[in-house]
Amino acid sequence: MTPDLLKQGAERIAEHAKLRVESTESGGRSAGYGRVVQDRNEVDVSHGRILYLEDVSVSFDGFKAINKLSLDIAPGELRCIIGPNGAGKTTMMDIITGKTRPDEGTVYFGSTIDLLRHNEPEIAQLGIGRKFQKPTVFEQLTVFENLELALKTHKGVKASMFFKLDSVQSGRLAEVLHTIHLADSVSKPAGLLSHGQKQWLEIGMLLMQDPKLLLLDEPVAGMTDHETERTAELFLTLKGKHSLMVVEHDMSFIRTLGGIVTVLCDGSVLAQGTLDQVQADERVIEVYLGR
Amino acid sequence: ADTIKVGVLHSLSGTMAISETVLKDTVLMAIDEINAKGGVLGKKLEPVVVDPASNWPLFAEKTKQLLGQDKVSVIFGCWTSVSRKSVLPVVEEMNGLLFYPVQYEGEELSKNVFYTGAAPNQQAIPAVDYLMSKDGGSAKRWVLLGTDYVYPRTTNKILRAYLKSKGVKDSDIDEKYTPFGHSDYQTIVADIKKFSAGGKTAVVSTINGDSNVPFYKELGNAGLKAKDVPVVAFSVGEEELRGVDTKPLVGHLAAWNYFMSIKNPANDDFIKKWSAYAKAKGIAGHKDKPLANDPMEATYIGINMWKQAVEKAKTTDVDAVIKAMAGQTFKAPSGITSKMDEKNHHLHKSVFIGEIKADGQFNVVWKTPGPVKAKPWSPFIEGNASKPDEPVKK
Amino acid sequence: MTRWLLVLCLLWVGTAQALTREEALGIAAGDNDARVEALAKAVAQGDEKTAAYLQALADDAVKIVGGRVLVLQGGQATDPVTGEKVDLPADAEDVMLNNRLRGEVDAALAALKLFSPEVKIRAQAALSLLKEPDASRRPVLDKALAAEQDPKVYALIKQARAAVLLQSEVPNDRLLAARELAGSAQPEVLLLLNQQLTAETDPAVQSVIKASLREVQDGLRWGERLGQLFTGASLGSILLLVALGLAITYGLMGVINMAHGELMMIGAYATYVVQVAFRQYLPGAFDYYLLAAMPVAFLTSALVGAALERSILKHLYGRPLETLLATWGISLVLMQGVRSLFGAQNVGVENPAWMSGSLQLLPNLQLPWNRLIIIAFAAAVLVGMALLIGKTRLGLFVRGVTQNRPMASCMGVNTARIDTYAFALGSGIAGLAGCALSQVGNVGPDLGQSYIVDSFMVVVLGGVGQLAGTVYAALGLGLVNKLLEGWTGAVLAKICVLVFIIVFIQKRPQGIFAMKGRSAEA
Amino acid sequence: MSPLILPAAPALLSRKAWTAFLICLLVVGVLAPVLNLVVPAGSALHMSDYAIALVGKIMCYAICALAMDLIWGYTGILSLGHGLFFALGGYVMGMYLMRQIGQDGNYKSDLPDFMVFLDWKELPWHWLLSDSFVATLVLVVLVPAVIAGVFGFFAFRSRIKGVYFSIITQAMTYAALLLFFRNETGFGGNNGFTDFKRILGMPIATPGMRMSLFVITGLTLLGFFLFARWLVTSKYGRVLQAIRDAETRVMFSGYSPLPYKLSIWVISAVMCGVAGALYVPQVGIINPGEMSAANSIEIAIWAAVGGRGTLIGPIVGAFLVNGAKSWLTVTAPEFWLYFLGALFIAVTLYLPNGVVGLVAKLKNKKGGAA
Amino acid sequence: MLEVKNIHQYYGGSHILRDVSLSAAQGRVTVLLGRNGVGKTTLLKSLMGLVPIQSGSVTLAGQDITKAKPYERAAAGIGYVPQGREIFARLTVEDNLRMGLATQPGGTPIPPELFELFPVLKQMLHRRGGDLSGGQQQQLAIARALAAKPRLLILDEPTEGIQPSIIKDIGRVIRQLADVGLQGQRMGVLLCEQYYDFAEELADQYLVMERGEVIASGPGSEMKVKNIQQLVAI
Ligand SMILES: Nc1ncnc2c1ncn2[C@@H]1O[C@H](COP(=O)(O)OP(=O)(O)OP(=O)(O)O)[C@@H](O)[C@H]1O
Ligand SMILES: Nc1ncnc2c1ncn2[C@@H]1O[C@H](COP(=O)(O)OP(=O)(O)OP(=O)(O)O)[C@@H](O)[C@H]1O
Ligand SMILES: NC(N)=O
Ligand SMILES: [Mg+2]
Ligand SMILES: [Mg+2]
Repeated sequence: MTPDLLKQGAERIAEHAKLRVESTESGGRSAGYGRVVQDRNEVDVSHGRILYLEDVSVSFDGFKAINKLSLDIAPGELRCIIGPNGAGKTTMMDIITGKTRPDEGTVYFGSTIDLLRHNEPEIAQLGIGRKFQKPTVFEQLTVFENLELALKTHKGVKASMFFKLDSVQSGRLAEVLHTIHLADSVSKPAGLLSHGQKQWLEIGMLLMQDPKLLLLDEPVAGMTDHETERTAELFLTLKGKHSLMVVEHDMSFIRTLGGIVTVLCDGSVLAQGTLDQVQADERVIEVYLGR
Repeated sequence: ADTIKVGVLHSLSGTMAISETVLKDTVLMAIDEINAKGGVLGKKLEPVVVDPASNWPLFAEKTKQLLGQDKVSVIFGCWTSVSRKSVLPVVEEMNGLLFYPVQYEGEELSKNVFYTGAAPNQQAIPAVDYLMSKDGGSAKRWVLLGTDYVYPRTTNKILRAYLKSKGVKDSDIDEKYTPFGHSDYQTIVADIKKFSAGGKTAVVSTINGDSNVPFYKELGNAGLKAKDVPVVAFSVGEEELRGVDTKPLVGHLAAWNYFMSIKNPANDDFIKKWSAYAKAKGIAGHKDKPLANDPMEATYIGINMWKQAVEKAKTTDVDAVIKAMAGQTFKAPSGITSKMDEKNHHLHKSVFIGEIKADGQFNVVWKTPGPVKAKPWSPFIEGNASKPDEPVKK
Repeated sequence: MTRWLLVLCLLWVGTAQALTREEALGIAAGDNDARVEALAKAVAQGDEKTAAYLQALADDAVKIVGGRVLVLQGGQATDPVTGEKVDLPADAEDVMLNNRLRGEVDAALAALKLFSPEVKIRAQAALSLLKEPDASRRPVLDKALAAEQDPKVYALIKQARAAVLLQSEVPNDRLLAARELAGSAQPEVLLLLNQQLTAETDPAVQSVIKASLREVQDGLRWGERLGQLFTGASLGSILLLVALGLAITYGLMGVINMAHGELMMIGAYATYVVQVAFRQYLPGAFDYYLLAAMPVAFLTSALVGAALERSILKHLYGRPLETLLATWGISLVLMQGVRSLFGAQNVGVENPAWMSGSLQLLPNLQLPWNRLIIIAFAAAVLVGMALLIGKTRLGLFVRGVTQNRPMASCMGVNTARIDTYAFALGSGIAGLAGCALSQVGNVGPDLGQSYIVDSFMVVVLGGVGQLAGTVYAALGLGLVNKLLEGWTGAVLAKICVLVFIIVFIQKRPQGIFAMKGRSAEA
Repeated sequence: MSPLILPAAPALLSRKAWTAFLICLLVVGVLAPVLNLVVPAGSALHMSDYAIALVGKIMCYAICALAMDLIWGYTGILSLGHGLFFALGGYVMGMYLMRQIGQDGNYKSDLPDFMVFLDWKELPWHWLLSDSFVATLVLVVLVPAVIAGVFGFFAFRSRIKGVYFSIITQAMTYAALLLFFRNETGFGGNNGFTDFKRILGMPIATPGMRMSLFVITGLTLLGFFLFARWLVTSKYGRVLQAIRDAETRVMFSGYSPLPYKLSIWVISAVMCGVAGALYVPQVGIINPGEMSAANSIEIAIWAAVGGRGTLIGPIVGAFLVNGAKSWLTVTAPEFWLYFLGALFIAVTLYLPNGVVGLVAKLKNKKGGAA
Repeated sequence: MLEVKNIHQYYGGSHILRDVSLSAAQGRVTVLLGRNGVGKTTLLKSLMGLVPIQSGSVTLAGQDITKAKPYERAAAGIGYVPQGREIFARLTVEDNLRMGLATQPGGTPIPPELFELFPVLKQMLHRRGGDLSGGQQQQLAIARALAAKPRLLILDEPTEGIQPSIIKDIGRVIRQLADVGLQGQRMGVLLCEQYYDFAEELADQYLVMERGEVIASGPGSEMKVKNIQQLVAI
């Protein structure tokens, strides 16, 4: 991370702190569990960053899984993250989505939302969607119901009780079903899908959720090369409207996606640049690509 | 019909089965005996046994069934007060007849119930009197220890009032309760020891059957000897001691209206019959070591008196039998001629104090000069003085 | 032997007079007051025959028939006065002592034992006399004091004498006695001082008594505190024992084992059966029945557990909630089965002699042997189980199989067999717990029901699958429960403990030893 | 893109189910009263008072089982403390009924007997509203709701799950049991409340009143059934199932599980409370025994026997288990536990989806063969 | 070595494997290809005995194991790396590896070669399996299967989630296991793989599945020629 980036970051944080104190009723105290901060539709990206991590560290029983990690992502960017097994990629996503609390550091969504002050559902509602490394879907529900639940809409109790799918929404649902090739399995319980199908379903759920930022942890693991290509196409169409952060070990997939590649190692950024640049980096070859 | 149906309403499963099962067998034995002698009014008695499973609402339901469907002429049943309270409205509404064989807290009198167990003045108060006497150890301080439910609470309330009337100060009374099924009496016994340093102490235990074994085992282990701190219990009889090594407990006391060890022809006969019956029916436990206890005796008296009353009334009609019950007498195994009070539906009973012997039986060390009339409405409870000593019409 | 010693020391007393028939009868029958008086008279000039007779009374070995008392010894009746052997008539009745008389007889015997050549017996005698002061024994005590060589016993006799003097007519005697008693560490002295305090009229004596009371109480404080800790540890050890088996069947295997309590009950009944068998066939070795009962209890419960696993539970792995339903059914059946076999009432299990009584550490700190042994036993079972599960291959397989049955099978583990072993082990440990419980509580069909809730609370509070957590939870709950009980009474203490569990789980939603990190979710 | 037929939103009840529902309604509302009150006692068709009382009681249990199914079957949260809510509803109603006794108690006092006996001179504060029937109705809902709400809020906020939750619910009801046992708590101790005389000023032990209570209970059960059906067919119901299957995923989909769990938990508790309130006047007693751990476990067992995750299942389960219990405790008083135990074992082994699951399976087979 | 003849398998009502036959020889790498959901995992699971087959037979080195339990197959010398890793999450890495030794006599040490292959496992020996990262878990799953030195190694998408350098190592190891084996005993390898280039490079023999059927098979050298990649891609 370059010094000027660091400086920029520091300034931004100071600004946020000020803004936040003014903008929330509680004066910036924890919003607690349950209620979502109002500005959910207005992620402030005026500073050119939709996601911003600085000096984040976390350790498990003394093992530093993330070590002073700093990273940011621009709105509409498709960022690829690679790095050796155990580099901390999944852990980083855990931190962004509120699953793991970092020991130190700052994590911002846009320039106003401090993600560390929110819990998982709030973060999801703010517009961050995530696909897990191990596909997680609602096994007892049908494919259709899985998608319906993910649909972007009010997610309160009352809203759910009286929810009715409108025609726009069903159109969207049908569209996604096609995109993920599960139109034949609408009424199949998701638990009966094969591994690859579950991967697709989870991606479909993300699409339904229509997040501003998508975190995708090894989305093409277990997919055929052909499907991998289709996934890449899909991501490329999403790029621009959405920001994406993709973790993968499949280099050809990364190549198809293009964009900047960040290499994580031992919990911090080892290298960053185009795929060709990082592939040429001796250190990256040493710890990750192999000879 | 050519039989007279008799309902037996004792828990055969659940927590109370420990105590109640044997009462069911007692009723069945008595029925066998009566039938062998030709039955009642020329008809055989036919027992209808149900299992209310230690579940209080189920007691009410089964009562409805016994009275409504099976049309039994009389019910022998219940042990805990709450089960009786549950059954009471039903027998009253359906004008049934219930014989209740267990010592209880009083404060109740129903036209449809005959109480063949002791009221507090037939058990608790004489016991305390004895402990205050020189032979009982001249106790000055009192630990009232019980399981946390209505019978102990009520009994202790009465006792507290009684002790106060005898000049015992509140600071010399320690009331302690343990939850149902409590099984760790270390702290309690240690506290009793400590309390007893303040003056000659006696313990009055209304601990519910189940907790008694752990209590007595702890007492034995802690070396709390009867001659130092005697414990008198109202719910510990021969059956409860079956589960305990009584050697360290020799000298602790119980107050009842019957002990198995009482020597008299009626009792010898009763025990002989019971032993034979238990052996013949293979009643688990009793076939190897037959034991009799106070509620069994009360059950036995109850069914025999009912039989006499039916014969006197020449019908099983409830109202007629109730009338005929007044003043019934029966030569009870306890050695006296037990009489059903003319009015208050309770038996006149002798009170015995027994000390535990090494063999698990009781050595009677004191008894009332004669039968004591029950006072279901304890005079030690405010407002009871004006209560009529008979069931009031509702 | 003791009798022989008694005779010796009585000879030493010298002024003995023979027991007469009237005296013997007077002690044995009649009005209690008269019997006490007769006893006092007989002891005042007792000879060896008096002592032997009193001993027989204390042992409940005296019969009365037709105005004549007989001592029954090993089936043979003898006349205590003449010593001649007689046939016991059939209508002979037991001579009964009530508490009061038993106290008197014991005290009388103690007075006679003050002159035993054995230091220990003398010390004991002095102690029992301390508890039952009686003015009539002052001369005996004086005499014993004059003759006593052992300083410890001397001090005790002096205190016993002081206890007598405490009731003296002379205020100065009382004052000195009260002072003397301040040095005692016996809790019984408190009773004496308190009694005298209420009766005392002399203000000077009163203040000395109060001071002595305080001193004695201070001396006893430590014993009280330790006693409280001990009760907590003891309850903890019982909770641990009842939870350990469940820590396997539920904690590791995931079977919500509602029949756990019944497996304990089976262990307890197995103990009972062994006890009965010993009484019947090996009465000489009765004291060792428990040693035989332990393996029997373990095996019986383990076999029942294995049978249940083979027939029912093996079909339910991966469906934990169904195991709740099935084991509930099993528990109903087992309970009723025991009712049918042994009857609904409790059965009696006796402590062997070595588990009765207690270890006297301080005058007011007695640790009952059965509880001490159970603590040690719980520790032993714990260590054994920890080694088995943590260090052996079988333990590894058990842990592996219970986590991922199909994969363990793919690794080459015969999962069905391991499951059976594991369930049998858990059940067997439940049986051991039942064996231990039989020494402190009821043995009846409901035995299990009263522990099932507690055992689940312990396992869950500790953290499911965490043996160390189970240990902490058991000891913690035991101590908390007992500390609270001293303060709030048993009922509120229990309520508080339950509320404490609820609150504690809020802080640690996965128990004390929560597994952290990703592996917890897997 | 080819047009895709999306599954239609599930109907509240299918046509067939509506028919069945209406039949049940008729049975409860018309047939039973006629058979009990109009058909003479001697007739073979006569429905005895005992049967009415029994079915009335079991319908209360069925409401509990239904409530248990919502929280356990659909949301995956096993409560071992539902007996408490049942008892709370029962106690609220019991307090009202105690007050209705008026001066007809043993001590002829204004106060309930047990208070006179404890030397209490006036009603304790928590009895203040017990004179009003309307307040009682409100409290029957409110008391379980508030207790469940507070307990659930903290537990769910701390993300207590699985057995940890089950165990603390058990601790909760056990603690309440001990508390209610105490005379000082002011609820009649172990004896609880009994010997009721009147409700709304009318005598309680008349055939008419019994029948009214029966009909009200039946209607409540059917009403709750429809309500539950509406809940589980809505998206709300699917979120609950999603929480059961993968709570993390639910959170990452933007749903906060807390209000969902809390709402269904409270709804379930209230249903139990209402069941308790209907139960007490019918069986004539409420005491702390209802809060024992075993009672709560039994509720779960009814649901499991009938079939979790279906709504008809728990109702069938409650009828089956309790019917069997009532029947066997009379016909085989010494052996009924063997039968009941065997029933539970057999259901788990052979009917993993409960009795209703079996019916569905048989139907499938038939359908498959045809 | 492994002979599979005409097996059929159903999940509930749906026919998943239709008349599948294949053979895997000692010293050879047999690669199984096919799109998502065609039944590859199901096939491997039924070879392992994890799902029952309706009909057909499975023999290992002449021994009929059609009805054998999974642990009997493991004892007969099959090692299995399942899809989705399936490590023992709450056992330490060391205990996971020792589970892999279940078929060996007690006291058999963990082969040190495993740590040369996957150095990270040595580092994390006392960490719980479930705490490892996805790729680390995959490495553990492979090491665990190798611990008992099986005769036949079945791998279900072993490269999933593994970093490129280690994929290369795994490729080398698989080759070596087939060619030389551990301690001289050459292994048969049945590899199911989506990563086509990896599969092609290793294949001595290949099979392609489609809707539960084997639609193509042949020696690995022909894969390019027959444009198998296209076949999988449709
Ligand atoms: N709860 C935990 N306890 C101990 N170590 C942990 C824990 N969670 C993660 N780790 C360690 O932190 C490191 C980072 O893990 P992470 O899953 O983030 O890696 P990754 O970059 O996603 O790897 P992969 O590419 O294999 O998925 C790993 O070494 C892992 O073992
Ligand atoms: N337990 C099950 N019950 C019913 N159907 C199942 C089950 N498991 C898998 N299936 C179905 O069987 C088919 C084959 O699944 P399988 O997992 O074998 O596919 P696969 O070829 O391994 O796919 P992938 O490459 O995605 O791993 C899929 O259509 C899947 O939906
Ligand atoms: N009546 C009794 N002992 O509960
Ligand atoms: Mg990862
Ligand atoms: Mg697969």
